[in-house]
Amino acid sequence: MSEHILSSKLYWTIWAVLICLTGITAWVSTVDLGPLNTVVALLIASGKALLVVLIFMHVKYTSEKLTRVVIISALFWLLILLGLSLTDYFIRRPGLAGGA
Amino acid sequence: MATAVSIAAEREHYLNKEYGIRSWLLTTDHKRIALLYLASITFFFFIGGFFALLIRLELLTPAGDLVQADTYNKLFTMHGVIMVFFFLIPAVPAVLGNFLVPLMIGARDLAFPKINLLSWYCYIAGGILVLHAMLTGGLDTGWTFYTPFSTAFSNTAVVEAGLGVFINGFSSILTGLNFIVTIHRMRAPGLTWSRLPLFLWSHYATSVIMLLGTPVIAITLVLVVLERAFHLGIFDPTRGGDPLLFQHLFWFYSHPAVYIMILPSMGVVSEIVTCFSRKRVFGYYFVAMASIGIAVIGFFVWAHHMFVAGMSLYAALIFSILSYLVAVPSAIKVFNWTATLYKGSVSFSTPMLYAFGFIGLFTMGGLTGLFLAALGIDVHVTDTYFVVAHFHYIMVGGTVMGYLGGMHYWWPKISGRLYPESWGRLAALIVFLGFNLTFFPQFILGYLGMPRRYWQYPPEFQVLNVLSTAGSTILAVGYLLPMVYFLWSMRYGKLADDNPWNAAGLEWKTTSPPPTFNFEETPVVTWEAYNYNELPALEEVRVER
Amino acid sequence: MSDSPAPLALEHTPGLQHHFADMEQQRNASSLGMWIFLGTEIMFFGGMFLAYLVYRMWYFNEFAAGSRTLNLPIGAVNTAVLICSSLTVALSVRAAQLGKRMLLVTLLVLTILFGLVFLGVKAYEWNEKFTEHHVPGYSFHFKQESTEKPVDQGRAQIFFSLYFAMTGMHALHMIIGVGIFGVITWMAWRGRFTPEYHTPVEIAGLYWHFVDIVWIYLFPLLYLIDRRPHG
Amino acid sequence: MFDNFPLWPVRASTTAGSVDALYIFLVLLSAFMSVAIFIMITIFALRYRRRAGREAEQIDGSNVLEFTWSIVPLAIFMVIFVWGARIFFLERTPPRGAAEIYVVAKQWMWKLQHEEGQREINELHVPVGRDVRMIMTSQDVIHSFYVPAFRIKQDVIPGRYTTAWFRATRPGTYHLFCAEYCGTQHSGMIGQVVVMEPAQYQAWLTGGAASGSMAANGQSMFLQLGCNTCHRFDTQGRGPDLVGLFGNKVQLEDGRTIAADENYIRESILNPSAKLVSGFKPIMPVFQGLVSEEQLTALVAYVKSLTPQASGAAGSPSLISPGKQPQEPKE
Ligand code: HEA
Ligand code: HEA
Ligand code: HEC
Ligand code: CUA
Ligand SMILES: [Cu+2]
Repeated sequence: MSEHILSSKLYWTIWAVLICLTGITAWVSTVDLGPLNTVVALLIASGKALLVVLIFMHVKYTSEKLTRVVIISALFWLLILLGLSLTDYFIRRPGLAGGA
Repeated sequence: MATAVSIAAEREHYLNKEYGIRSWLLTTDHKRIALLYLASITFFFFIGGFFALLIRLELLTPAGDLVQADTYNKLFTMHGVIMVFFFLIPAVPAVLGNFLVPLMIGARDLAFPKINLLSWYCYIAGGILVLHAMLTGGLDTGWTFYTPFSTAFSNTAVVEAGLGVFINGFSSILTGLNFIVTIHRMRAPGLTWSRLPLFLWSHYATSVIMLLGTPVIAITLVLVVLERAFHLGIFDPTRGGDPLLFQHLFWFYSHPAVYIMILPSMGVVSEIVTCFSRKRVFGYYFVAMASIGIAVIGFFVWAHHMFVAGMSLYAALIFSILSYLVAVPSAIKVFNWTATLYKGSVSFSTPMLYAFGFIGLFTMGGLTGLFLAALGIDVHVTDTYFVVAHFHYIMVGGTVMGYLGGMHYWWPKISGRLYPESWGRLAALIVFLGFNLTFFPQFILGYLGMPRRYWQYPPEFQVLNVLSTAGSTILAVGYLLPMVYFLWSMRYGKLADDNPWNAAGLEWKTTSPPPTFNFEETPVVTWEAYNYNELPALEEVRVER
Repeated sequence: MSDSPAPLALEHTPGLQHHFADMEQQRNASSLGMWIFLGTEIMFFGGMFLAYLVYRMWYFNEFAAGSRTLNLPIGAVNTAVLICSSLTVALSVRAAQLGKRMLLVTLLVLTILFGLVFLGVKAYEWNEKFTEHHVPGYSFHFKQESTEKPVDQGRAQIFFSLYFAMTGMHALHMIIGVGIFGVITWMAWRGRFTPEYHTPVEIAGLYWHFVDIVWIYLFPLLYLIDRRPHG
Repeated sequence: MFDNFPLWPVRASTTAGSVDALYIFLVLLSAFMSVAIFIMITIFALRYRRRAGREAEQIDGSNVLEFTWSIVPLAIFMVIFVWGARIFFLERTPPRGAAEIYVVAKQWMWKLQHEEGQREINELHVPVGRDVRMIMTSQDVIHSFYVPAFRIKQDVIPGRYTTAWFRATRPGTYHLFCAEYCGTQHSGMIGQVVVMEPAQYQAWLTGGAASGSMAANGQSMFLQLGCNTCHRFDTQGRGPDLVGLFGNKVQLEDGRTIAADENYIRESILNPSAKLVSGFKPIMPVFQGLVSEEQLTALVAYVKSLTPQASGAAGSPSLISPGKQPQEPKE
């Protein structure tokens, strides 16, 4: 088996970071950053998700390219769904002109 | 040859290994599961077809006289739901794909045999729910389930039917999952990606769509069901919801779903065309990549079903231009099939007749898709019989033709018997003629302005409707024939050789029917796909059998 | 070692199914299968994310007001609980790799416990919604916070609809996850996993982490829409 | 020529011709392409049919050919796209000064109202040669307004207005269909459009029993619902002055500016707090559920008619507050 066994210290460290980030995101939401609040919240969430994927789910250590391909294409498709729908929604708002 | 065949008949294979209900209902053999699917989709096809005949009968006269308005609405809804979700989407992948994917890559089974069986049970569970919904109250939303009609106005069994389709969705997802993993992980030694039969490429592409599209329709139907039950308001304009959001979500799946329906059939046609012109396919790489291209670009075009739905103008422009992009890979395929015939050694066997039918009718259906993607024209013809004709040309003229062609082509492998060739050709001809008579008039009807889903219509449309109805009865005969002679041949048909067409491909390298684990020993591939230069046409095939 | 398998010899490898050539092929197939499944899960939640995005853009006011009624400390604590469960899952995979059976079982049991705690807290929150009439349906009523712009009932209801749909789907995944881990724990208890064969622990773990990630996004998207001080 | 066996419906609007032109082009193109492909297949299949002693010649493919038959179709497709998009633009951009018809669809009938006040059900009378714009909404489910002779179709959606326009070119009676499936009597939700010579149309207008123009109806609604208690025609009201609102930009409280179109006015009445006008408090009551779609269209018509200078027949000059000088319309 070409398996990578990680030290439990690493897992605990990641855990600590994740907990801290949770605290930070909860706290930062109460600070007025204008439109940046949403951006920060999403960045933190993505950071946390990335840590989970890379370390807990071992993607960083797997030799398998396919796993990454799968993840990236799923995200790409999510982007298609959201992005192309927004070509409609950005312009068409309730009570706004645009749509016929 | 006769002796070899009779020995084969006594040999143990997947069909005669075990008998009894349990050995079928609990089987994990992909070949048996394929046959379970075959039986069930055939059942649903005839139900859906029966509804189609009733629709056509009602439309024989302008007045709504045969059935009630509500009944008519239920008829076309159930026709659409059954034909799309319970026949066409599983048709080629779940029957031929299930049977052939492991055989073609030299594996002993799909990667997850139990999941494969589970997928059939999802299909059956969904089917039972939908049939039950049909018998108790029916469903009258159209196969598109548009809100707010489906969520707030229809008083039919929307919840049950929605759940049925939802559960059935998992059968698609599980099949797709199995195919992708199998194709990635279980190819025989030497079977590189560039040696993969095009059938597998198209199933790979199909699986991608099944995996990434189906979950979206699943959650959408869940939301519809919840909306109906708890008045969530997500799709309800009286509460600030946007009915168009439903349409976006629905078509995000349902447009790519049309490629779930066509791609596998395209794979079948690639196999047939090469085999019966004894030639390597023209432009292998391009045909393979066209499948992938269709699968990917197919996700970019969904809102072309919503040009007049009240979308923003810019979205309409974007989706129109993207719709044209997806037509390019389809064009590539049509041209390559045609070019494959060039300097081939073409035989007019039944599967090849179906393949010809496919190419011709798909081309016409596809070209009329170009009309629909043109914004200015779609405004006039959307929701008319022009659209109905467009999709029947592709789905019935294309996919069903391809499916029937594939059934004939692989029937000897599946059953170990030959079907009667001249009956086969006759049926193919009847289907082709009946089909055109049924659906060509609908193009004209549509442009003249006859809206779809109409139970009664102004009298000036009658002539064309009568033609269409007449055609549909011919079509019915054409579909009943193969069913009859396939059943007949299971008992009385001539025993088939391992490779009756002398075709390329690993599935022909094992016995007919194959043993439970497909191959006595794992094959090692040392040749390119479609190495027809090494496989001269059989004498028997050349002459009428 | 992937060439021609000899059917008979294989029956002695525990956990190897007949149609795979060897353990490695089987393991790769399972983990690829799980990853692909998670890909479809992304799209499954994606449909709801689209609805969320659209309405949050259109009805920001109502979404912000609705979000403020959610219990932030409880949400944060629950996020932490899930993160802890992810840790125990990650450690349990490690325990399986090292073949430490008792440690593995303990960690798996802990995971299940964390999962149940999460679900319990969720149930508590939902119950709160019931008493506050924040559950979509006939008795829905959203009380106005005095300082703000008036809130449209229908639009507020859309927020709570999405809240319930998203957390509900997530909870459903958690319940399924707890079920799966129950089976895995039992198998571990019976000593079915070895350093050579523990694929089920691994792929169940992938699923669990994924469910965790969904929550990592749901937390800010639902609870933290607009918590800024208001004047 | 095609009277007995027509291939397209009568052309009775200015856009019909351009739609048909593209259609005919596409029919010819498709016929050419499919015939070309069928002929190739037939020739190849017959010429190279299986015969004893002849082997197939293996050909791998040709990149030149592949690129040709990708790029040439793509180029043709782009032509079709641009052509179709141009027609679409035409169909979607109503000319200025069009007569307005308010359409309310419901299961299963069309209720139409002219600016002058005439109400019709399942029948629409319009004059030849005049631009007509329809402002449509639905009371229940989605319907679709379809007149094949005009080649126009537009879904009619509950909860907001969609619009479509045409200019009839030929007197006659044409089908009006509901093209979006809407339940039991979907196929019964049909009617007719009667296109008349202008003179005849005038006669029809005056002949009908109009209960006051839409704007006038709207005005009485306006008084009845007490809108005028806040919206006064000076700057003293608690609500903004509505004169000259329609077609102009509105500055919102949250900083956005928005074009005041029918949908905006609609939302402002049903759901005033959704878009607060800058400088005003959210005190306007919610009229959602208190006014029917028809009353709403009347209110909208009235608010639209409040131009500094009354515009055509729809105007309601009596309400223009004294002291406001009529100005040149900006549009
Ligand atoms: C298997 C099913 C299938 C397939 C493959 C397609 C393929 C295509 N479809 Fe179709 N379609 C449906 C099934 C399908 N469709 C269904 C079911 C509906 C209606 C749903 C409902 O409302 O109920 C529908 C509706 C539909 C609409 C919406 C109509 C409306 O409701 O207003 C549109 C609009 O753009 C469209 C376009 C296309 C296009 C551009 C393609 C393209 O992919 C076609 C590409 C193929 C070709 C173009 C032919 C081959 C090409 C050549 C030979 C090249 C040479 C040509 C030239 C150089 C010109 N389809
Ligand atoms: C895969 C898809 C598929 C297939 C194969 C078919 C096949 C056929 N379809 Fe269908 N059709 C759809 C998909 C399909 N259709 C969809 C998605 C819609 C839209 C629904 C909607 O608007 O919501 C539609 C709508 C539709 C309409 C429009 C209804 C309307 O808008 O009012 C019509 C009308 O002619 C029609 C006709 C036919 C005909 C004549 C066939 C023929 O090809 C069928 C031929 C088959 C048979 C005739 C079976 C033979 C069987 C027997 C003779 C035995 C008798 C039966 C028993 C003993 C049980 N279909
Ligand atoms: C209690 C006072 C009040 C009443 C009654 C009232 N409004 Fe208003 N209206 C307001 C205020 C204040 C605003 C500006 C704030 C806002 O946008 O909500 C407004 C805004 C509007 C706007 C948007 C104006 C703009 O400049 O963008 C329209 C249109 C409107 N009202 C129409 C009506 C109609 C029609 C009625 C009657 C059916 C009505 N109003 C009744 C107070 C009122
Ligand atoms: Cu109204 Cu169809
Ligand atoms: Cu489509």
